[in-house]
Amino acid sequence: MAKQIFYEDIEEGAEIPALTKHITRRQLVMWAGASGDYYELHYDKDFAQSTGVPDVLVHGRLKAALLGQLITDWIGEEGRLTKLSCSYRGMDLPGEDLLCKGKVTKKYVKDGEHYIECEVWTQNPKGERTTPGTATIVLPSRGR
Amino acid sequence: MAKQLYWEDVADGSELTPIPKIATTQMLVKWAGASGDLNPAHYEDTFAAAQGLNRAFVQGQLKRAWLVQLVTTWIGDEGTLKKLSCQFRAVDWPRFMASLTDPKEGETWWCKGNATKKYVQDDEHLIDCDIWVENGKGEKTTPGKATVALPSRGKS
Amino acid sequence: MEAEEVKQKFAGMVGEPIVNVVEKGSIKRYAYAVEDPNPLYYDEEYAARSRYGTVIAPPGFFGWPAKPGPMLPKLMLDLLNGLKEAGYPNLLDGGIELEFMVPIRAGDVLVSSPKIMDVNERTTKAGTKMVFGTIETTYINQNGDTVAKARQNLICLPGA
Amino acid sequence: MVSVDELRGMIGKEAKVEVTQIEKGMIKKAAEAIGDPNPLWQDEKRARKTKYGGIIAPPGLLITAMMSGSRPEGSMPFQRLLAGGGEWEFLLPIRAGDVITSTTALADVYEREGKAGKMLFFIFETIHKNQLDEVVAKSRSTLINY
Repeated sequence: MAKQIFYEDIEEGAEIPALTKHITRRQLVMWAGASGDYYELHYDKDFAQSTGVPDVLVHGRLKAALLGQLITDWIGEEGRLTKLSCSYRGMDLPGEDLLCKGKVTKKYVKDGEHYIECEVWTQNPKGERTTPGTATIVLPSRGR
Repeated sequence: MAKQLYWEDVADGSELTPIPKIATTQMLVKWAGASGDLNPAHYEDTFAAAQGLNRAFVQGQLKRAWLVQLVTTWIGDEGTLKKLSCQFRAVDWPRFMASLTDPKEGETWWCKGNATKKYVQDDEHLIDCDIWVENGKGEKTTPGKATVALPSRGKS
Repeated sequence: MEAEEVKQKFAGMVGEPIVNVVEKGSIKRYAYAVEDPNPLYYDEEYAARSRYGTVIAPPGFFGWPAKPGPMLPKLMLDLLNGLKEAGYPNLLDGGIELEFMVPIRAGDVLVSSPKIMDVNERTTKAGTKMVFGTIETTYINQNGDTVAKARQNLICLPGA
Repeated sequence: MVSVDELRGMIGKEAKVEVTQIEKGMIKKAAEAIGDPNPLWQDEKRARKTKYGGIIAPPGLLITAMMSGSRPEGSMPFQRLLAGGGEWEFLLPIRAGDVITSTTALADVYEREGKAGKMLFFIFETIHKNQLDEVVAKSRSTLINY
């Protein structure tokens, strides 16, 4: 586990350490098994192509979960992810590197809690943001 | 559940109630994803083709589980499956996803069986059966045997 | 390594025992994947009224996932590698035989121990050499009862 | 075809209640499917030393296990369906042994003109409560019907 970060360490505009994922077909099958989402679009190439896409697609919710990991890896055990939202804009294919990234947009104290807001996204090898979203986290403060 | 089957109801040669199965790519992925047996030969066509097996094929263990269902459904809650064996003689491929609802002809598999022997041993009322999975062409791709214990009307 | 040496080395060898907790969720996933609607596997109230008194696993479930490694138990991999070296790289599934002694209930803790029972080189009438092997896995529950045994038969053929 | 007004009449009506028993195997499967090695989700010994006192579920479990976003019977007029996005609010940690009741209702429906013609946006909202009746999470998901 990385060392604990504190509210005071974070500046607006700071980048979240990127997380690189190489999504395989095997991982899509594992996700299907864990999530119970057995839509054929995500493992049956013939079916996927019949719907007009080039190959099977990475599940939108898997990408949301990867953004969850991006945050929990960064905030450490004392940090808390309170909100994550994202929209599934672009399709991602297995076999490609998927980059999970984020940036701090705002920091504030509310009801005694130290909040950080970030924009987060997944990025395909062409540099396009396929799953843009936002995350809200609570970090420990050195002041306490 | 269906009504309970008793030892006395079964004769040599009695048929086990057949069960139809339609193997789809979805069924294979459910098995792979849920079991954690992630051999790509069962969901990646190119991988299976490289092994000379044309395209992703049905897991042998899944067919074995179908046979277990055939037997346990037939014997009901009060029956006990004692022993089951099967051999994977031929490969089965899931049906093509031509449509989401209807199987093409010959794309339904049947799990079937026959009672071959009735006997009482150590106070248990036993039945031996031949069981098998049959493809749409009527070929037995997965033959096997099972031994079950059934309740007897003689004792209650 | 010759086939006889493989036999000397592997016959009787015991693999690492694997512990599995039988969870309701994995019983459900198993039955769902088989498309077996038997309420003994899904319906807690129904199962409570049955002679088992609780949700049970379908026979053949054992401690799903049955395969601890990415593909095969390590003992089997070691044996297959040995046979490959001995000139028998092509594996055929010789079938499986299961014996059920005690029902598996949700919440059971199963310890499975694989053992290589036998490795034998034989020559067919047509003059082809083959190796037959059997791995037997015994499943024992938290009460010390042997709940099931699974015998997996392997047939290994020489390379082209 | 159902009109948007008719669909709007379904807003707030409870569509589906789902009960999920959280088990260690489920948490492990979710973490493995994400490829997330964080010891908080898998390493009981290590997790015991944290403020949580034991393993908890990764945020991704809520994204997998509780498939919030069920569709009301016969209400989707078009054939194609697309997941548009999701939003998850994490209020309390989820642990093995918890029994989570997820109640999903339609929160909004609206129509938009897209490249492919008319598109209907369905927003579903789910409240996840644990066995102590505490709200552990809320989620929203967008489904696009076109």
